[in-house]
Amino acid sequence: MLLKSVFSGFGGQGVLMMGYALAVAGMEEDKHVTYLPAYGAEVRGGTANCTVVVSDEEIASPIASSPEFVVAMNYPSMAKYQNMVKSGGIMFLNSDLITETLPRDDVKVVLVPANTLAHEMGNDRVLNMIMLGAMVRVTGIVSEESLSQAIETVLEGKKRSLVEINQKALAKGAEYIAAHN
Amino acid sequence: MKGKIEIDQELCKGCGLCIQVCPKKQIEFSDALNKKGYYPASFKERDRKTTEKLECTGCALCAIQCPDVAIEVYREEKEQSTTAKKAAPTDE
Amino acid sequence: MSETKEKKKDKKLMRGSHVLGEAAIRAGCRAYFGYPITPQNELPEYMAEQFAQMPDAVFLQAESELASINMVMGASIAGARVMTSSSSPGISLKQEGISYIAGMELPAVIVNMMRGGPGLGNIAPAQGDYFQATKGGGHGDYRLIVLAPAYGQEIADMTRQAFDLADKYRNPVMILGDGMLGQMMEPVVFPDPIDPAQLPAKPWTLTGCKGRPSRIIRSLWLDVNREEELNWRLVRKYEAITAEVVDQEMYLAEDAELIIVAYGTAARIAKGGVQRARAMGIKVGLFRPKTLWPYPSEPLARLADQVDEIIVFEMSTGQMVEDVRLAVEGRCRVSFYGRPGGVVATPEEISRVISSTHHRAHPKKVAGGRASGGSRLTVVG
Amino acid sequence: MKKVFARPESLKLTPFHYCPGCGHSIIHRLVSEVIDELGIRERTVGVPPAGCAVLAYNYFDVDMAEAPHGRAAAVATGIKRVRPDLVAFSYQGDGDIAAIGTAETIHAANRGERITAIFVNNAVYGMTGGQMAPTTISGQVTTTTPLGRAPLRDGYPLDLSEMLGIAAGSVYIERTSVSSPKWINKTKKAIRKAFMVQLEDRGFSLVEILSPCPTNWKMTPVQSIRWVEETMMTIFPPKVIKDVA
Repeated sequence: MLLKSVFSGFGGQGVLMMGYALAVAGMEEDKHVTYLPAYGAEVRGGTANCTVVVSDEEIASPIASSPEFVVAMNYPSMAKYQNMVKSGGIMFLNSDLITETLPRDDVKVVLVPANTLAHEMGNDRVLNMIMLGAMVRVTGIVSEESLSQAIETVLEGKKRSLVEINQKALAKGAEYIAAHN
Repeated sequence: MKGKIEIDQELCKGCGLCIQVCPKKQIEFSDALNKKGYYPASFKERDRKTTEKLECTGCALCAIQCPDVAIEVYREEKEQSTTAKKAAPTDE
Repeated sequence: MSETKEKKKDKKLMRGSHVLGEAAIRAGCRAYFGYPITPQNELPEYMAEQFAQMPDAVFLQAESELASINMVMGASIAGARVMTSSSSPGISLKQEGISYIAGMELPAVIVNMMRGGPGLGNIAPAQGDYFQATKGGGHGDYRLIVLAPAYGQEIADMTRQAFDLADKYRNPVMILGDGMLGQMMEPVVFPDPIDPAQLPAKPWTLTGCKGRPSRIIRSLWLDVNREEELNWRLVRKYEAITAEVVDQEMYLAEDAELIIVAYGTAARIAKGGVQRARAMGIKVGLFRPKTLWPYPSEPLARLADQVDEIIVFEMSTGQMVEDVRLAVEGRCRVSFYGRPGGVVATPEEISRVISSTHHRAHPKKVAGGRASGGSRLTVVG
Repeated sequence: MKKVFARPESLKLTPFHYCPGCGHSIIHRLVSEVIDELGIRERTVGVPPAGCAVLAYNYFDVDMAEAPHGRAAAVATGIKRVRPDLVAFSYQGDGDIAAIGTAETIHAANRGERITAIFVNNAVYGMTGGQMAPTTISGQVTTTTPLGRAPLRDGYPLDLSEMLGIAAGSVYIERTSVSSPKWINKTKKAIRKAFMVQLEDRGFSLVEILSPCPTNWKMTPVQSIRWVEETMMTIFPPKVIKDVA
């Protein structure tokens, strides 16, 4: 098994954290992982994206020119990656910000209203973990237990107080999938 | 005689600065070339013409100015020991 | 069970530049001098943060790359395990000092996270500094030991190796990477830390002449015979390094009819391309030099006897390809595929290059695609 | 009779390669005497420049490390930072410290590096054969200013010591001369003080020393020391430029 995922959105949506958490979870399961953030001026401003590869074997290229999974948190991200997703792959769209339909029928689409769900939880910032929880529930790249545990590593140190709300957000995303798909 | 100097004839490059600064005019260029080809400075204890004995005070101005550290200075001991550091009377 | 858990704890997901910094500290590096330049700033930032907790360690942000490499020189003269890092334009500025460090036979570790160029270029991953790194780079007749990691774990291992080699041979060692290796996170297990106090004494350092004659560390030899002697002595040292240090990875090479040669980031992309081409039934393997100087010419020459053609893939317009040709000495065809300027090729692209090359060599066996446009594919007989 | 003036211990018995009347070797002796008197010979590391004093390591009997042209302050910084117990001094000419090495010098001073710079100002590039230096005075003829330095074309002589005095990290900066026994004794005191500033861990110290270059000035040694006093000192007046108590 070698699965490549791209996470994309605009700065502040926590896109890099999504990828990082997935990579940590993969590592905790003793899988081979690479986490490759896009690097450049755009990291500090507009769009942000990262690529995560999780594999049972050594990973050759950390680059995904045709990823199995793409998570798009806004429309420009969907537009950027919609033609790259592997045929038979899945695109996860933040349906609060994306109303457009995907012009492909060989790719499965999973809609998650991440902003709305985060708002319901009383913390607008956890939309990323809601989306990640949904994505992992659908794909099973890692176990939800590992993912939840990974949050403790990701938020080590100063951000410890945020562990619980982020773990709850993961669960909320997973529950949303269970209820709607 | 209160003092004397010794000029290393091979270290000296004959720049003449010691001759310039000696208050007693007791240093002159040698007539003989050294191995490097310079006419080194030499210490004269007597005036050439009058053969009168000259009085080096061991003031060390020549050695202080010498760019080649070619001069050693000796002085008669009077009171306590003097060090090279205190050798120069013009020192402020 | 508890053992595996302990092991898991040792494994860390870290970005390459932090891996390099941590590995340097564990290698006993206690002095870092640098000047900011993207894409390697995470390394000096890591050193600054860690050294802030270590009273015996020195981090100094210098006023320029020129100053920082000369501070490295001073620290090495005084006996420290010392490192500096920069990216392409900054490394150019350091070349003066690097030449002196090589001439004075001082150990030092220099990291170059290459970017697209020439000139200011861009901060994307590229490999345009191969010549500069492996052919001397600065003035005079010298070589750096050049290590080219491609994996996070290798960054950790090679950084340790870099400090050991630098001390062993009293020679500067360059770690050649790029922004992708620096930014990418992979799980890493670090070697145990070395206590710098336990490192073997260096009997040549300048530490004050207490109880011994005073020493001079210099590179100036106005006597031409002594300078020639020094140059030949360096050559003998370089020959010893060549015999002992050369290293490479061979992947699916045993039965290969075609070999792709690539290093660093390019090698990982090439490996992905090899895997795809293998799935198409093409007997292709990867040869990845881990040391760029000394270059693994002999093992490559042996492979050349076995294969029909060698493809060299670089993120440049063709630099290492010259060393490949020198190593191969006409035993087989050598072709080149390059993506310079910070363009990162994809494994798909490389598999297309492999299959079209294979098609040319074996027109009846497999029908292949074509190399993508825009890049240069040259063939040398 | 007692020997009252002899070669200091920190100065090897190697004949100097400098020209007759050159100020460098006087300054070598003064630095060596100070090192002896402070008892720091066995923990001193010197960093000479490129230029006439590039071979200074053949004369000082202390550990000596070469530096590329202009970079002595950076090399000395590296040494001192990793071995603060050592005494690090740079020995630099005007071209080395005030042209190619200006950045390294100003920033070492501004960081308050605990190093001591001996800055030999002879208003000319000596070893390369008498070209214009950053401290060449206006009107002075050199091989690259055959009609004399013209400030509007060639720039003005640079007051590096004054610039360094502005830097917050510099503690002690003095300009002296070796043009007479009186000035030589003053210079030695200044060098001693500059080393003391380092030993007291206070910051950057520098002594600028006006020094004759009879060969490139095309003068006799006696004329050259007069030129220092009558001409150079009007442009570069000897004084304590900075002395932080």
